[in-house]
Amino acid sequence: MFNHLLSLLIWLPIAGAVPVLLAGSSRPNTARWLALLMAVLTFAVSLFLIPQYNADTGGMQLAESHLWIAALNVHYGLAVDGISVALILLTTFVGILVIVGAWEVIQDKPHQYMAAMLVLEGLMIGVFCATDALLFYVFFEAMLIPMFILIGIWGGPRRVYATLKFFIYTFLGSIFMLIGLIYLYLKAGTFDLHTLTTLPLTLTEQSWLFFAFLIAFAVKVPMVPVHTWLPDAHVEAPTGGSVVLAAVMLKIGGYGFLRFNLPIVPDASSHFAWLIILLSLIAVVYIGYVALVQEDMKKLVAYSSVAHMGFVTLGIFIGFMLVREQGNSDAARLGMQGAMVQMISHGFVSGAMFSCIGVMYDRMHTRLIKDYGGVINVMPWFGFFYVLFAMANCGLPGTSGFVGEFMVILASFSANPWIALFAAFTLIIGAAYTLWLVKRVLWGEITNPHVAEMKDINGRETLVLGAFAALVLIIGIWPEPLVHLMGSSVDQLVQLLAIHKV
Amino acid sequence: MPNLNDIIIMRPEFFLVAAACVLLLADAFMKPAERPYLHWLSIGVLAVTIYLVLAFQPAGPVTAFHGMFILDGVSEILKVFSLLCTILVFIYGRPYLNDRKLLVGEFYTLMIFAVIGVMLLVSAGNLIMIYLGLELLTLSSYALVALNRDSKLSSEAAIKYFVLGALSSGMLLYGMSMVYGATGTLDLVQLHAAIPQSAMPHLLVFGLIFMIIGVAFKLGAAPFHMWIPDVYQGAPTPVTAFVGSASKLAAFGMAFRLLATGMSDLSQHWQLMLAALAVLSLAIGNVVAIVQTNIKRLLAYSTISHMGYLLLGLVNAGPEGYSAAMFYAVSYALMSTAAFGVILALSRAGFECEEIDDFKGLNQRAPWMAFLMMLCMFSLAGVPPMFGFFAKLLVLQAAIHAGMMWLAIVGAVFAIIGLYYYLYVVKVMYFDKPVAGTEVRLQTDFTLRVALSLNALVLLALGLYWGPLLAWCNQAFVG
Amino acid sequence: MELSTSILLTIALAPLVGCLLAGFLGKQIGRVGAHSVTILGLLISCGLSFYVLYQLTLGGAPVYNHNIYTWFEIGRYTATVGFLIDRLTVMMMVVVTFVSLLVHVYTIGYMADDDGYQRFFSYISLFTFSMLMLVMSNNFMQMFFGWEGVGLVSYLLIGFWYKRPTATFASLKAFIVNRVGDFGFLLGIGAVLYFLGTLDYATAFAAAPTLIGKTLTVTQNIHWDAATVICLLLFVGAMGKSAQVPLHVWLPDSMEGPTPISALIHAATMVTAGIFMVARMSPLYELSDSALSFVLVIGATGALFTGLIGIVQNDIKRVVAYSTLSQLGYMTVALGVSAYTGAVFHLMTHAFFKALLFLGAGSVIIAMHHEQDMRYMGGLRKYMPITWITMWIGSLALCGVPFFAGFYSKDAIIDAVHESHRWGSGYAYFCVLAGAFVTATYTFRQMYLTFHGKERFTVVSHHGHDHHDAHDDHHDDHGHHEPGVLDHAPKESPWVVTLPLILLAIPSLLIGFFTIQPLLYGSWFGGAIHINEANNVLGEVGKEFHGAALMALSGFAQPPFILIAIAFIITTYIYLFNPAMAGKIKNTFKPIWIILDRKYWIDNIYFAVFARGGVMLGRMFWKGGDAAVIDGVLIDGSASLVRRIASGVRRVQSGYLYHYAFAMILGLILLLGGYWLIGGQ
Amino acid sequence: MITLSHYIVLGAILFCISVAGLFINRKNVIVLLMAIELMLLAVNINFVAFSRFNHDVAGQVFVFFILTVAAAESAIGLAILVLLFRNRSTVNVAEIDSMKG
Repeated sequence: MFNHLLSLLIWLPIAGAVPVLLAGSSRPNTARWLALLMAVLTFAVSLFLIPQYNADTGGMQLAESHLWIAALNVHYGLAVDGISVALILLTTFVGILVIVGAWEVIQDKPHQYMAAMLVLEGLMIGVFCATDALLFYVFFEAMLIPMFILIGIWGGPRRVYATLKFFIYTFLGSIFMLIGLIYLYLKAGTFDLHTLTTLPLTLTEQSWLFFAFLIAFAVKVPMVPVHTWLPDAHVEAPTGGSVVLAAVMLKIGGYGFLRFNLPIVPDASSHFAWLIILLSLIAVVYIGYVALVQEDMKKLVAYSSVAHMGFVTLGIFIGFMLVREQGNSDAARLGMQGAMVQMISHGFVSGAMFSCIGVMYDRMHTRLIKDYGGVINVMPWFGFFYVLFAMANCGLPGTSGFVGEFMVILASFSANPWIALFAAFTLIIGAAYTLWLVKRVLWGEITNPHVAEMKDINGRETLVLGAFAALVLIIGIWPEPLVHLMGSSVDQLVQLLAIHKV
Repeated sequence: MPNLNDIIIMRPEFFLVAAACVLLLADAFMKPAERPYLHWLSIGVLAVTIYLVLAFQPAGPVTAFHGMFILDGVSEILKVFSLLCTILVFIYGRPYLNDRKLLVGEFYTLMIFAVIGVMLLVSAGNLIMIYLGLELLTLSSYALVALNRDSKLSSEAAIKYFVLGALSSGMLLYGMSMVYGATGTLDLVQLHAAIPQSAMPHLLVFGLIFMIIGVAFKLGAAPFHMWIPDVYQGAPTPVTAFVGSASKLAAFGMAFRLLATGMSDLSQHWQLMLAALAVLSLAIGNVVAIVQTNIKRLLAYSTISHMGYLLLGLVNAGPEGYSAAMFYAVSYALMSTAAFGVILALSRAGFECEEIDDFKGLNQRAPWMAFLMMLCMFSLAGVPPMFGFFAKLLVLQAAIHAGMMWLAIVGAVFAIIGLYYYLYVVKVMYFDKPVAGTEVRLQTDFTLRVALSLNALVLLALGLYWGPLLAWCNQAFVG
Repeated sequence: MELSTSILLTIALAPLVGCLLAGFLGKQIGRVGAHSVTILGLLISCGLSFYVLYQLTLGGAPVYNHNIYTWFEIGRYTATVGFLIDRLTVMMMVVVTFVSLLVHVYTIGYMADDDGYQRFFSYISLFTFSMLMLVMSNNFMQMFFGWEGVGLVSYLLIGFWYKRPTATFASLKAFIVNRVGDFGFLLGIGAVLYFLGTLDYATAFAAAPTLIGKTLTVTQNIHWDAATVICLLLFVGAMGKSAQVPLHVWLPDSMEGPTPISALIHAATMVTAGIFMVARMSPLYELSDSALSFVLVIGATGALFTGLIGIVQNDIKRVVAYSTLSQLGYMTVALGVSAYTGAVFHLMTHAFFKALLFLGAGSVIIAMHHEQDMRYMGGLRKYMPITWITMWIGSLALCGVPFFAGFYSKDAIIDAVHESHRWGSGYAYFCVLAGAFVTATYTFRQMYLTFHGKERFTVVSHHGHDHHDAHDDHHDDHGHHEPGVLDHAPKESPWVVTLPLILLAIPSLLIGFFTIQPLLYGSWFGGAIHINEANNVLGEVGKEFHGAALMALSGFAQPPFILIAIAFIITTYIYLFNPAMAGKIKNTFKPIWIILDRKYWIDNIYFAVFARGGVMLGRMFWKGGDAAVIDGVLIDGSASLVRRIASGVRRVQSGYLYHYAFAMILGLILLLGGYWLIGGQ
Repeated sequence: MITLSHYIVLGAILFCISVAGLFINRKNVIVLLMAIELMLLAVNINFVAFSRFNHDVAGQVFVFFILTVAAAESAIGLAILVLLFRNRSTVNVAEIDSMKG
């Protein structure tokens, strides 16, 4: 089992989707339980990664490689390093919660919903495992299909616009990456990522490839100015969709930067690092202001996701300044680690925020802030979780939201105080939009009679929110295990930063 | 002097001709009640032909009748898949034709003669053979398009197809005459040898251009695509399926024979021309498809764009490119057959199911059919892990390898635009509420369902494991 | 002998346990259960704090500095969680736990009839935990944790009565303004890590001398002195937390919270975190005169001008709030002249008497049924003698009347400023002196308005029990029964309220007298606070110090006391003998009065610029940037463009045979033409 | 003396006429059929001429094939034409536009 652990992780949920689908709309509960079973199984299997993966040595482990397409020398190559392991665990964990979260919320064709979720989960795990560029691309693109369905069928009123926008936007990004990959293949004769890492490229080639990759991942992250699909997708997506989207899918963008831009085109990346840093800072400040004035809770959280993901890209790319200009690789590691922790933490925090909004939406069927107010009066326990996650969202120490931002800001100060200055602005603006939201939704007298009828969260919802809360706090209070898990892999990435290809 | 060996080499063709004649006679003497046998009979005949093709495939290329007829990997693959598509068309088409009282013997015989045309065309070794094969295919197609005698559209489609087809074959012939004049031979291999020391290079290119037009017309590449939408829409859907699959394979074979076998030395000329045609086809096909409301028409425009991609492979003008293009042709044939299959499965007496709106809320009514159609759409759109994606991958790679990065980028950009209308179909099926009054009563034909499911699932299966097919295609072009 | 880790952990965690129990099991354990567990937790950590104090001072235990666990470790950068327990820390621990304990007890009475009883206890215990983490930490990261933790609790407690719009607004404001400070603080930590390469205090302070000569490159040709940058950035944090001008605006509004909170968080402990932080960082601050001058000026400004506002306030709590601002100014001034011990000393005394004043005010407010406007009070002394006396003690301590605690700390500061030659000390000296007068003025005014003169309220003794039903929402209705009308006569508060008052009155009276010698002029703090000899103004002051008693006696001749006396005479005359005069003065100095009443319009400006401006900016970005440009033009724009092209191109497909044929001919011409152009030659 | 070029030019002229006939004619489908025949004729002339001047008989063989196919072609063409007329009782090219766009 252990020498095919990754394949198992990928294909278990995908294969599991078949019986779920076969359960059909006639036996919804069978479908639900089957789906839950599959998700839990997958999570259980993914837990084996922790003992199996040796965090001290780092590097790509648990590798599998079979010739897939002999004619093109394409391999079905899988392997994980610390970062992938962390992200996979995040995926499988969130996978369970979204299934539980959708339990009786999704009444229309639950079997298809659950199946789509499972397929999506498998594909996302695949993205995090693939060591062959083409395989990566296949998973990367295939993900869109179930997500497209999820948003389109179970989404809100403008779901069609949103989901088409989502699909085409992302496809647009990745198609150019495909061309870049083909170019690399023709040069290297293989899609194997490690070989591509060692492939010598001129700066011109690197720059073209850099932008080809950049478009693909910038859309996914998303970075300003290609972020506008996210608010729409989030607003229209069903709760589970939003959770997966925010918790895992966005991470794939950041992950792509690590796997493609950094190792394959390091010089171009360092050459254009300023651009990414600039965009990240714009994301923090500009998007912060945009989030401030949102009238739709989901949109607000979506925008805040963009702002938070800004820290991921920032943390990754300040590394170049630190390593190449100051030779301060430790600070680079700090920043990179911060970015990674931020990815994981944002997975939990945004996932939790969307779950909270989902909880309210299921009761009120509106996401407009103005329809709420005084929710705490009727839903004290919910209020507790909501405030907790809100605090995590504005990076309060003791919650996971703090760790990543803290590291990135410290590292970026070493890179350049001005960067840190703008990055740290999130402390203010983030608190402003998050707590203003809390103020308008939780506090105050009940003005809307429907709010008065809201019931406090039930056991299922408590389970979901509680699970999120636990992780948010654990990572916030003791990040070291997570940091250690990813540590050696991050070190190796940082060493890559210093390598010049030209 | 032709000897028995020549006939043995052409075993499948001869068998099929004979079988066609038998069917013709049988049809004449059959009572209407016995018609079903005709169906199974013709399917059986085609199946046997496939067997013959595969079973007696020589190791290397061989020729018969003094190079008139070439038997090699290319012809083998194209024959197998065109025969396969024809079988599928028979299966998909029967209920449809039954409902419309069109299930007559002519359908089968004409189809089979058309296939014979395809088979001759793809292994033609001589301009005459190309012409004859082409005409055998097209003349039967004209008749097939007009099969539905009482339909305005069908006859209009037929006349358009006929006139334009005649025009294009006229141009082809004109080009052939030029080439003949410039080289003094009709045999493709000798032609290839004669081109370098031709006294009249300009005349040669002149002829080349006319021949390219003939090819482009058959492929349906812009600006020689005008017949495609009307014929696709007007023809009875099974015929459309055939025109959209088998005859595209034939068109590729023809292009390969003429351009690669015959005139590869002029590639520096025809590469650019094909590139231009490719760009036009991509643009027109993808853009105009966006505003279509009739799914057959939409698929017609998508065909045009796909032919653009196929040309991306051809412009490479090397074995890699040819095999990419053939891979693309095969994948496209399978995809469109499946897509039309779904349309056929949903249509019934008095209901063509060819408006996109007819698919509204299909997921509620026939989830499985909706799923199959979704597979087709994503495959056509070229979204991994579907078959269509890898076909695109190969042609893009071929274009880039030929140093035409710009062409690949154009292809990519139009792939994005094209994505929209495929997604639109999925959206209609999955996200829209069904329209009252258009309940879908599925065709209950068992074979149809099985075949269709297999056909659509193959798109996924081949997407996950397409190595062997690619190897087969590559191997056809080595040496 | 060594301090034991387990004891320290218990001190820190006991309140947390109480908090969790009261918070999560509030329903189950009920009100009594809630306050019992929390108070028990506080008793434990308070007692143990005193024990640690004993160990460090008399037990001769060495300074404790150990890590509990590693938070993260990346290359040479590590962040840990650990404790640094020296005398500075332990003093803070004692003050925090002691005051907090008393506030817990007091709360039993004050919140007696509030729905959020358990929640409230859970919060204040959580606060105590965070505050302890802040003071006990041995590294910047953990301090930031406590720093923001107390901010969070303050946010929750200011908005405790979440139904009140004013309260929720005040809490939001407090948090965001604090975040502005934390913004600087975090950057300061970044600077520390950048220049000193560590987050650990001991290591950082040891490496501090290496900062000399280092600069931060701001732009190509601007370089800032490293130490100054670090200190200023850190001090921005202090400005936020300790409500220094111009980040002071949140503190007065924080009075929306229940009074015990005002006493505990917004007077005694949290707001002094900034002072503590600067004192803790003294080794760094000593490296930068310019930073200290900045601190000095900021503090002095706050000391005087916020005090002035206090004079015109009518809300009994707001008066105390502004006096807190002014006192924080004093402490900051002390820091500015490197009199860190003076600052900390004043911090301690202030913690006692200010908590006393707040709790007293709270007791008055209970008696007045949550009427806070002094204009409807007066003559309360005969109703509530204990409150009256204890509050007088507190007031005199606040004014700095000799022998009272406040006198020693405040006079020490004033003398220190007098001694100092740092840039800005002249201005500061003026401010602190004038401040003494101002302090006395608003304090006496408050006392007179509240306890003396004739009663300005009427007692309507019918419907005696309505207010009990009204209690549930009495917090958000100042207007339900019109001001100055009480259901029944005010009466002294229960013992749970008065006991803390008494327990606080004692130190307010005595602590200064007994501790000034060791704390200020002895070297009690030892290595905890580092002062360059050149800056040691307190040392200079200490030369004239010959015992607390003498200092007090000589204090009667000092300018501060004279000012206090003048203020006393004036206020006594006005508010006891000629009440009408107050109005007259107000009218004669109308413009000044308006300026003060409007608080220099700072709040309005902030609100207009940052709140409104921010929202406007956001709308602009959203509608203009995202909606209009990116989506409108780029995304949907290009989509509709394609669509338009498509509907144009499809017309070419006219349906006419001859057009189709013509298209083919065009294609032919295109190919031929292309050949002649490109391939022809 | 008649040279090859004369034949080519003649063929070209015939070809152009037929092509013109195809897309200038707005009236009758029959005319289209004639034009097509004309085009084939042009091709035939080319083939015969070339085969004569290349001293190669294959071209003339091709001509025979073309002639036969042309016969079949026009047969089918006329059949379709009849069908068309039966369905829409007109053979006017300008009215055959029910499918467009």
